[in-house]
Amino acid sequence: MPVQPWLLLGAALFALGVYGVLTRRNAIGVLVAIELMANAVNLNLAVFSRLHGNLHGQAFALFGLALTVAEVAVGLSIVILLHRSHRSVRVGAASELKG
Amino acid sequence: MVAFPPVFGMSAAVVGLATIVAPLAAFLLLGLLRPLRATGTPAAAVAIVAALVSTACAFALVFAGAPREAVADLTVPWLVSAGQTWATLGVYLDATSVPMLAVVTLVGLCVQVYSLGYLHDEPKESFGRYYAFHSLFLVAMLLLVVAKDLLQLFVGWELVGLASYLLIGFWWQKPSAARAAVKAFWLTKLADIGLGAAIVVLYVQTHALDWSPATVQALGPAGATLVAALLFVAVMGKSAQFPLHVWLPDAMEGPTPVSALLHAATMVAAGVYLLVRAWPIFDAAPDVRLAMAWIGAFTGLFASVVACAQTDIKKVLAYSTCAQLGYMVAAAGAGAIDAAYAHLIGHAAFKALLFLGAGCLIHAVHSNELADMGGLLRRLKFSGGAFIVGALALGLYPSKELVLAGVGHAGLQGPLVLLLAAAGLTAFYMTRSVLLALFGPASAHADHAHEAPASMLAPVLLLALLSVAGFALFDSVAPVLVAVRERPHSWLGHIAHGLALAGFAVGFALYGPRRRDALALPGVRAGLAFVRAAAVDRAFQAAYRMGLLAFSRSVAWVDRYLIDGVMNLSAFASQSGAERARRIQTGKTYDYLTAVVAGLLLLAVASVYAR
Amino acid sequence: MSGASPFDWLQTLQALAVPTLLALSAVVLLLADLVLPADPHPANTGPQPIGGRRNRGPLSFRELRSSIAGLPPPTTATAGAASVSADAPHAAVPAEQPAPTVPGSWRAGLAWIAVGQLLVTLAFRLLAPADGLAAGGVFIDDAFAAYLQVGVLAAGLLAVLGLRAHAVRHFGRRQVELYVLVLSSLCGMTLLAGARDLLLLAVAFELMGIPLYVLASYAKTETGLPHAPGTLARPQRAPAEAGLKLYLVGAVSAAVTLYGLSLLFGLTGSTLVARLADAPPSPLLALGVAFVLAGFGFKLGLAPFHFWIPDTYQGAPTPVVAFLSVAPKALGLAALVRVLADGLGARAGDWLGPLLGLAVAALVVGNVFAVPQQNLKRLMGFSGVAQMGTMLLGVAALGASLAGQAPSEAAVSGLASLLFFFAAYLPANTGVFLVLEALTGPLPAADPDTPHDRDTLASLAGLHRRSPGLALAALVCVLSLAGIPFAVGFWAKLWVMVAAWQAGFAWLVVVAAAVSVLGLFYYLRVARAMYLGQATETAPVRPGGVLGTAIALCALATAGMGLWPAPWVQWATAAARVFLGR
Amino acid sequence: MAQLAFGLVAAAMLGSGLLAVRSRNLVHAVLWLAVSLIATAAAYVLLSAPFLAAMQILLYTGGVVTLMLFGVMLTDHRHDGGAPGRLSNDSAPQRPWLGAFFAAALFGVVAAALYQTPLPVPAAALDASTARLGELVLGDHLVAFEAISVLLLAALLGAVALARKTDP
Repeated sequence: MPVQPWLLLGAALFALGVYGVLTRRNAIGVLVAIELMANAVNLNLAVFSRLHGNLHGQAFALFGLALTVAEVAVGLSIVILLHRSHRSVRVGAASELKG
Repeated sequence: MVAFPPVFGMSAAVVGLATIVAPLAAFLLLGLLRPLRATGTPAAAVAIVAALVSTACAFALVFAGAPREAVADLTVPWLVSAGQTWATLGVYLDATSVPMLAVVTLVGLCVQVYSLGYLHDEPKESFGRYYAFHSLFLVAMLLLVVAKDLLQLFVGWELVGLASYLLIGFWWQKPSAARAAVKAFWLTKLADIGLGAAIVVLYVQTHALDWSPATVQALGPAGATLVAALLFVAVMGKSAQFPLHVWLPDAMEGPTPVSALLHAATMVAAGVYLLVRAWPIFDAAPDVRLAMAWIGAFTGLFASVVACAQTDIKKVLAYSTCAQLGYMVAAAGAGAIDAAYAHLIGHAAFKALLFLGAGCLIHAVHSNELADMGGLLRRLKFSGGAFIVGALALGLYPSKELVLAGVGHAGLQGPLVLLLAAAGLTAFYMTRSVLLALFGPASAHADHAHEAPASMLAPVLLLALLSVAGFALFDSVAPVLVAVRERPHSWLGHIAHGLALAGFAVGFALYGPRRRDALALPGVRAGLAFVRAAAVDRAFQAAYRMGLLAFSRSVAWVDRYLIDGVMNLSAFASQSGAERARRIQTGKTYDYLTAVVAGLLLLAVASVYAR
Repeated sequence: MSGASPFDWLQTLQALAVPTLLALSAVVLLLADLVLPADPHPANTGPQPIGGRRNRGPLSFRELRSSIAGLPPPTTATAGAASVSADAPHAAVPAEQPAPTVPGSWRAGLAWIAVGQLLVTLAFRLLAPADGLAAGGVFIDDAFAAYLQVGVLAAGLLAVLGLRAHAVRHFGRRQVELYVLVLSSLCGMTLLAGARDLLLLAVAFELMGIPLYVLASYAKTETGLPHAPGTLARPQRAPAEAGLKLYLVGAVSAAVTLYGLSLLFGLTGSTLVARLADAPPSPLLALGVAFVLAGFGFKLGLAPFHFWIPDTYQGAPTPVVAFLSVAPKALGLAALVRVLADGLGARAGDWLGPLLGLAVAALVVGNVFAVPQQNLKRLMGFSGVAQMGTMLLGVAALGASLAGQAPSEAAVSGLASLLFFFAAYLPANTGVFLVLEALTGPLPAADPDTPHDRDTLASLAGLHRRSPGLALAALVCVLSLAGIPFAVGFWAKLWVMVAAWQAGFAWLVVVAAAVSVLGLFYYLRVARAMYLGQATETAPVRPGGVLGTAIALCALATAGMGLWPAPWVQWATAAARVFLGR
Repeated sequence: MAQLAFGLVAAAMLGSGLLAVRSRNLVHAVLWLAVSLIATAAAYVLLSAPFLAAMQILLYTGGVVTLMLFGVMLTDHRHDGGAPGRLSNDSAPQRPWLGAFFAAALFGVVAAALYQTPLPVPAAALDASTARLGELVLGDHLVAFEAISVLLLAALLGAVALARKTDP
């Protein structure tokens, strides 16, 4: 099976993530969308690994997984901090710094 | 290359370095040690001793008896790129830089000593600050003078601008002084863009930043014209050439010794010095030189006309400085660079004398206005006498003949006529100033006037002696300093003298104390009275009005739209354009994310489809 | 194993010595915090940890929940009592009193350990030869990497020195994390300096970025404010907002970057940057480059990816911003250059256009938006955007040369001018923020419900009367940033512009010079505020020895490099030559 | 067969992904994300990356999704308009057309570039034994592996430092 459909699937997943990032107003909701984007990247890498017949892509995807986990952990702690300081997890609640 | 003979048993370059290091040390001491700065007079003593060392070294170099071709080079690579040195830092002494060193240090020393008396009422702290700025100015000016290439010259040039900004604005509590300082800063800054651009063009074209014939060769005629034009823009700003001269009269808001230092002898001369220094570049750009001749000559006449109608003694001198700088620029434009340099050096001495003398008068009556003076000679014999010496020198100084001869020799009839007219006017307005300030009925202020302290009179005396000596020994001294072999005894000299004498006479006739006696003969009296009543006064008033109305339009335009425009651009920009634009920064993170995605989309489309 | 050279442990370790040292330093610092005895004065320094125990021990879920969420703990008697007792000392502190410090606490000494570690690493970096290749060529330790490593180590040193007083004052028990995070971010940066492998590039990029997310949101607690019984004191709002913005934009950009890297990988099947040169030109390649450019655009703060910058700068702790605003940007640009020049040099014609667009956008947006700013941190943020735009001129020169549109010498001078620009930018930018920290850092925390805006130009007014030294240091830095002739910033700008001019981008130089006039205006506004503004306060400002040293270092470095740029110029040129193999 | 499997997996990934970004209930959104991630794990199996699939389930579904659920629970949404103790509806998508436009445009550009770029059809088999993957990770990518351990340490430390009650 050619790789184009797989890559298109990855692109669609990435686009879904972009949609979520732009439309979600809850910080955790945005995190969910970012996860989708990261997932699309990993899918791409696995596909390319298959394409080239080497495992570098899979290794890359493994690292991508770990990166995402670390990122989410920090992201959630920031969301919790936001919740404590702003009594809210809405992204728009934190908009005092502007101009 | 001929080596410079040793001075004081040391290499000449080391002595040249000492001229800079001494004021630099003084500046650092005063700048960094606040307790020392706050002591006032001891702080001044530090600066003056440094200036004295500097002056001694400079004069030792002048009298070292070096042949004209001698060069002392103590430079180290400064900016190095691609294994090639394109700028150096250090001391470069030759027949061009050494006389200027002497002029700068001597005038600096005189002004510093003079300021001891002039500013003795200042608070101690600001007195110390004043001397720190003075030392900085000296460092900057000397750095400029001994530069081997354009970049170090630019360093000095900018530092000079900074120091002058600080000195003009010394009385920064005074709004007019603060404004004048800002104006001078902006205007010269604007002109400095020319110098910066010239450096860039020069580097891009030749990978070098000096003015050696090889560089000029590499530059080619078109490049030389461009670089020379850009450099000349900077010269116009620094040396107050029309229409960029507007900062100079305003800058008289600073303390009078500052005016003497900056606007008479040294800083404004930096522009002309650049002409002399980078002469090979200008020499290769005849078009630019033609423009220089016209602009210089026009400035000479224009500023002289305006000077005739000033009521403020410092403004008379300021416009007169403009005019004399015009002479120098015109001489350079005509190719008579030696005449320009000779006039630069001579003018430095007697204009400093005039300013310091005027400072004594101002000190005595606490006013700049000619109307508040009058009859001061009776009380201020010494200062008044010095002022008269300076005025005579300004009217008759021999280097002016060199300039006129140079311009005439180049066949520039138009500029020559303008400059000749300016020569007559110079004698006239100096006579006017002298008569109004020193003779005639004593004003109310003049009754309480008393002679300035010795610290002020000593430098005045020194400069007066130098002016007289320079006058008397011109033919033997000038060739030592600059490459002028002999004074041309041409008909031009006689015409210039004749015009100057006419100027003196007219001035004397119009403003003289005993004009009634002198004009006893009925015919002459009636004629002159008619001339005075109907023509001359009116003529000058008309000329002045023309100067102020016709030219002031352009001047005012430059002032209002260029200077104030730059200053007000800020307010405008912050209130309208940028203020509205900043609403984009909403503070909402999702808007920022939208921008990121939009940017990504734009980049992606551009990359894929616009390849 | 695809690496051409056999795996050599010793060689790898040697090449990776600097990042390894930094990682070890981080671990040692953590261990020191664990091993050293408890605070001598914990009782009077703030609230007791919940349940009266030290914070580091394992917590029950209930405690975790109450601790994390700031909610009243479940209504068991002990936990409730603990919570109330935890709040009691807060209420006792009068509102205007600065947050209590911990005198004699060994935690204040943690900074010195970090400083020592950084100095050792820096000394090592300066003394050790830079010519190693790690593990199949994924990392190269060459003059280029060494130059950047020295720069970021210096930045880290300044950051730690700048952070110390702030941390002691505001972050009592949470100090060690700060330094560990700075060290791990530095570890990522030093890796990034020599990474020649897309995978390592991605990991190092995140290793650099993730600690910064945390550092930017490091909020101090609003002590001394009345709050409802049963609730814990709130953290400051501004850092949370700053961190959130940085994080969300950063995480999205990281995903974008990774997507681009995945495409680049997919076209060659190798993670080595150098192998990118084998990829035939294709739309997918161009797309991958666009994604990578966009992702790096976030890190560099290029328009329109820059929106987080002013907000984050304003809200984050000032010493953190001092660090955040230079080193990551420099290394981000270095990594970008690595990908673009090392990997895609032959395809420079493709990425040059988008890059020029980014440069113009950054120059215009940064300069125009900086003009109306009243908050100094925001002003510095926008001006930083403009500075990055200027730096892109160097990359453009490099690209034009690689694409064959400009002489090969333009590549060297473009890259070298870029490296020199970093060196010039680093101390000046850091210095301004540290001066601001000295000025506003010791002030008590503001009301958490109002956005606090102390870092305005007005707060700088009359600084030269309150502290001439600080004002002079700030003046030196600001003049350099403005590019006043003979400050080092001027040389840097001049060189970058000359390089771009030589590469044939005269129009770009003209644009850059034109908008730089605005830069002159807003930077001089800072100087005017300090020297001509009327001070609303007259109390002298004393930054304290450590912060003062950091500020002095910044000012001296800026002034010194301005007076004597030649050694740095030569160093940067040498590094650029090594990078380009010429 | 492969096409059918691909179709199923793709449908599952995209469908659950869409629900994850559209769902009004945040807990549902996180759970739909989990479904999408598990579907991706299935995709990895199809792409002969079994180890990756296992890690996907362990790390993503086990780690990330759990973390997110913790996050939802630890942040109460009373102040965001929801009733006390209940999750708010504030996670409903806003400005959906803007998001849809950008998502569609981005997808369009990527898809267009994809179709203009010739890519070979992959060989039939890929030996993706865990041993070889481990060799690669601990060989060629050892440096990144070590770096990521520092990264995880820093992230953990940072997360705790932020989420922990801030004290002076």
